[in-house]
Amino acid sequence: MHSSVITFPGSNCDRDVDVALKKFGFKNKMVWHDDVELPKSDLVVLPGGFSYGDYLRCGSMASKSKIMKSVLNFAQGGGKVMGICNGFQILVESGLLPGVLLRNKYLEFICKNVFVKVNNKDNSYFKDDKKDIYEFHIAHNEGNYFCSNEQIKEINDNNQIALFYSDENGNINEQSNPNGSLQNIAGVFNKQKNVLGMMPHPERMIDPALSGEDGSIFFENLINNLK
Amino acid sequence: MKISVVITLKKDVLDPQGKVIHQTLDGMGFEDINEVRQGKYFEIDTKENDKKKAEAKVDEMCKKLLTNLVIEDFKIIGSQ
Amino acid sequence: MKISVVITLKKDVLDPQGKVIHQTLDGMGFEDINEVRQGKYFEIDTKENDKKKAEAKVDEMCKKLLTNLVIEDFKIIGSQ
Amino acid sequence: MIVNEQLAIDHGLKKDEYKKICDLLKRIPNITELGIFSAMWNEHCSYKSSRFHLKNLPTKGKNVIQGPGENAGVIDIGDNDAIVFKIESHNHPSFIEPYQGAATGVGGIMRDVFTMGARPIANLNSIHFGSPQHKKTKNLLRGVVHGIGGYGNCMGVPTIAGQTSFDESYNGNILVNAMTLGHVKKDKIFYSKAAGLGKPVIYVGSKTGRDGIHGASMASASFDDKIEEKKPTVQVGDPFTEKLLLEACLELMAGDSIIAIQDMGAAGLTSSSIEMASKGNLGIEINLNKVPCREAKMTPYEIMLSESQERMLIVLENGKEEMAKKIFDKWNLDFAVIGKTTKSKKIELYFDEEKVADIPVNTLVENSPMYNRKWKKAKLPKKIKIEKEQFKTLKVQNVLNKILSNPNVCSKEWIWQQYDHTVMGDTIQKPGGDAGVVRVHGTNKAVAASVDSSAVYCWAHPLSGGKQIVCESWRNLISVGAKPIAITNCLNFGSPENEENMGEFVECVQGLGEASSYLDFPVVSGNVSFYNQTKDIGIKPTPSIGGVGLIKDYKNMVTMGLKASDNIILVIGK
Ligand SMILES: Nc1ncnc2c1ncn2[C@@H]1O[C@H](COP(=O)(O)OP(=O)(O)O)[C@@H](O)[C@H]1O
Repeated sequence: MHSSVITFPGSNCDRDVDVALKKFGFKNKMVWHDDVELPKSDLVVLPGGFSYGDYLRCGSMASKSKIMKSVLNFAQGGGKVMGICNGFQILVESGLLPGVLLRNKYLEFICKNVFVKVNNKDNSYFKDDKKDIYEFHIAHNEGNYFCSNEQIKEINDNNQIALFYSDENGNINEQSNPNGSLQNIAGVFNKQKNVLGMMPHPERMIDPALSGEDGSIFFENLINNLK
Repeated sequence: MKISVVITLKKDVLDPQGKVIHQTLDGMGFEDINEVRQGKYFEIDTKENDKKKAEAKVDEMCKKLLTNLVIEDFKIIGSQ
Repeated sequence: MKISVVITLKKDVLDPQGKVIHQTLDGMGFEDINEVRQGKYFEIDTKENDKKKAEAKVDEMCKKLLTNLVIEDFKIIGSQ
Repeated sequence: MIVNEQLAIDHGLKKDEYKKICDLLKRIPNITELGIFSAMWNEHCSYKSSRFHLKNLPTKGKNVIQGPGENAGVIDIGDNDAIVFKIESHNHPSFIEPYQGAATGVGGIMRDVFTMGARPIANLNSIHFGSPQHKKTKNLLRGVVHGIGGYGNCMGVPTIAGQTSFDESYNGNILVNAMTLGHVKKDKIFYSKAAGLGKPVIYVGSKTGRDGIHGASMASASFDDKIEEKKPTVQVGDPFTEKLLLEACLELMAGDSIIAIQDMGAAGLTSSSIEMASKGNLGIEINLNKVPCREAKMTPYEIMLSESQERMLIVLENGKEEMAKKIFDKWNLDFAVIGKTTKSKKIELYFDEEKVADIPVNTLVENSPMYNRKWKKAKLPKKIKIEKEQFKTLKVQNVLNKILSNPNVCSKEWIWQQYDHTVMGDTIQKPGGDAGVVRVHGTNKAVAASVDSSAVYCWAHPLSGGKQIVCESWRNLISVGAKPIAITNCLNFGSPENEENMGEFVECVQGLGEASSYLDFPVVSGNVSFYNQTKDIGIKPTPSIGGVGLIKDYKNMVTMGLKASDNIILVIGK
C-alpha cells in the first residue's frame, strides 16, 4: 500500500505519521506543499501541526497551497484522504469536509488522552474494527467542531459523523467533551466516506512505551481495509 | 490606498473569547455590559488607488481567504 | 449602546500574522499589496446610553484589560 | 548625536567604563559604537559580576563534549549520539508582556540549541510568580503559560517537565527560565568560531525591525517605578518563522558548507558577529545596507542593536552562497550576504558607503570589565520555632490537606496539559513524574531531564541551598532510572551591587560547585540573571538547575505510580 504525507510549512506531526504508516506496512512518501502532483497513493494524509503558524484561521492558508488542487482532485475521484488535527482543519477549510473548528471552549490548548466512540463502520477507515471505543491522544487549541443547523442535519442524515468524544464506556456526554464540540464530534467524513478528518492523533499511540497502543489497532485495521 | 475590514462571527456562532472577556470585565467592576463580541480587523495597503477597484479587490480577498463564510461576516469600514 | 473598538499592533511591532497573510494573498494572485496588518475588533454592548460616558468606560476597559499598551494601540471607531 | 559621559550613563554604562572605552579606542566612540559597547558590556552579555565566581564551577567530565562558552553545552551519550542543552532566563520581558516575553524566551533557547546542529527534542521550564493573592499574579501566570505553550507547541517540540512556584518575593519580578534539549550526531556539531579569510557572512531568518532595542540592557537593569517607560523594548515572537528557520538550518547543516553559525539573541547582530570574530581571532566587515530590514530608514545603531527574533548569522565556505540561498528560499526566509571575514581583528561596519564603526574585537570581549564585587554573608532568616506541645494538637488529616492544597505543592496538571508533551512520538515519561523522559529517536536509549530550584532553602542558607538543589536534580534523575550526566544552570538573583544579594550569589554558586564536583555532575552551560528585584529588594536567591541523565535501555525506565496492591513500600536514605 502506498501512502503520501503532505508537509506544509509549519506541519510538525509529519514525521510522526510517517513513522506510524511505515510501522504498519505502508510505503510512505513525503510530499512538499509546493509540489503540483501527488505520487501514486492509496492514502493521502494531512498531518497535524501549525501550518502557516495557525495564523488567520487554522488550516486556512494551507488549504490554498499548490498541492491541495491535486488532493482535491484525488478526493473527488474517490481517493482516501485523512486529516489529523491540523490536517482536519485544512480539510474543512478546503471544503472537502463540512463545518469548521473553532477555538476550544475553555480557550486553552489541551494535551491529554481521551476516549472516542466509533459511529460509523461502513467505510474503509473503520470497517471490521475490533474496537468500538478507542483511547486516543488529543493536542489542540482549535478542536471545537461547529456547523450550521442545516449542515448538522445533513451530516447526521448521511451518517457522516466518524467519531464522538465519549467516556470509556462509550457514553457521549458533556463531561467527556474536551473542547465544546457540537454533539461531541471528534471526526467527520465527507458524504462518500472516502475523506476523514479527526482531531485525535492515533500516530502518538503506536507503542506500549507511549501514551497507549490504540493507534496501532487503528493503523493495522486501516491497511487491511485498504488492501 | 489602505482599506480597513472588520470580520465578525455570525450571530448564532458561539464566541467563547468574547464571553470570557465579558466575565473578566465584569469581575473587574465593569458591571454594565450586556455582551462582548470579538472579531478581527485588517488593514490592507494596496497599490490600487481607485477606491472602487481597491474595495472590489479586498471584497474578493475576504471571500477567498480572509473570512470563512460558514461562521463569519465581513464589512469594509474605511478606505483612505 | 454598542461601542466598537479596533486594537492594532504599534507601527514598529512585528505582525507575524499579517506577514504570512500577505504572502498567501500574493501567492493567490493578489499581487498589488504593500502590506497587511491584522488587529482585533471588539463590540461592547453596555447598558450605558450616554455616548460620552459609554465611550469613557470602554476607553478604561481598553487600558485596563483589552490592550497591552506595550505593543498595541486602540481606537474607538463607532458608537450606536 | 553627541556622545558624552551622560549618554554613556543613559546606556547603562558606568563612568569609569565609559572612560575605559575612550582609552581603549584612543578616541570618543560614535553613537553606533557606544551602542555596541553598551550592549557587549552590560551584565547580560559580559557576565562582568559573575565571571569571577563562575570559573570555579566544575565544567569537565568524561562525557562532556562542550562546556560553557558556546551557544549550549554538549554531552556524549554514546554511539555517536550527543545531547545539546541549556537553560536561559527571560524574566524582565515576561513581567512587562507575559505572553510575548515567555514565548520569545522559549524561542531563544531553542535557537541556541539548533544553532549547534541539534534538533530540539524536549523543552522544560521553571516559572516563579508572586503570591497567588497578589493582583498581578493571575494574569502573569496565564500569560506566561500561554506564551510558553504558544511557542513550544507551534514548534512541535514536546514540553516534558517543569516547575512552578509562588512566593511574594516575586511579586514585582517574576522568573521565567526556559530549557531545551536537542539531539545531534557527535560528528555533526556546529560551533560559532569563525575561520578563514574572505569568507561570506550570511544573514538568514526574519527581517530586522525596531524591536527590543536595548532589551539586553533592560535585562541588566532593575525594575523601578518608571517601568512603563521601558515598555517598547519587548519583542514579538513568531514561532512559525522559527519552525521554518529550524528546518532550513538543519537542511543546510546536512551538507558541509557552514564554517560557523550563531543565533542572534540578546544584542542581536552585535553580539553574534562579535562572538564569531572573537572566537576565530578574526575581523568581520559588514555592509549594513545589505541587512534585510522591516522598516524604512533604520539607522546603523538600530540595525546593530535590534533584538528581532528568529534570525541567524552564518559564515559560509566560499562558493556555497547560491546553494544555501536555494534552501532559505524554499523555506520562504530572508537570505543576504552582508559581509565577510577579515584579518583586521576588528569589527568594521559600513552604511551608505561610510564607515560607521571600527572597533578592535578584543576591546569588546577580552577587555570587557570584570568585577570581583564586594559581598557579605546574607543575614539568615530567623528559625521558626514550633513547640512540641503544638505538634501534638495537630491532626494528620488537616496537615495533609493543608500541604496538598498549598499552591506550591498542588498538582500542576492544569499547566502542563496546555503544553503539547507528546508530539515527536518519543515522550515516554510525561510531566507529573520526577523527571521527563524522551527516547532518542529510533534507538533504545532515552534521555531524562528535570528542572529544579528551591529558593526557600537558598534563602535560609545559601551554601547548603546551592548544594541541595544539585542533589535534588540528581535524585529526580535517578528516580526515573537514569544515570545523571551533567547540568545547566540559570542563576536568578537580586542586584550584584547589593552586598548581601551578591553574598547569596557567591555562596549559592560555591554550594552548587561543591555538590556538582562531589557527584561528578559537571555544569556544561548556563545563564545568570541579576537585578531581579523591585526597588531595592531582591528576590529570594533562585538558582534553577536543569539536570540531564541517560537511560541506556528505555525499557528500564522507572515511574512513580504504584504498580500493584500488597507491594512493600520502603523508605531509603537518611
Ligand atoms: N511549568 C511547568 N511545565 C511543565 N511541567 C510542570 C510545570 N510545573 C510543574 N510541572 C510538572 O509537575 C510535576 C510536579 O512539579 P513539582 O511540584 O515542581 O515537582 P517535585 O515533586 O519534583 O517538586 C512535575 O512532574 C513537573 O514536571
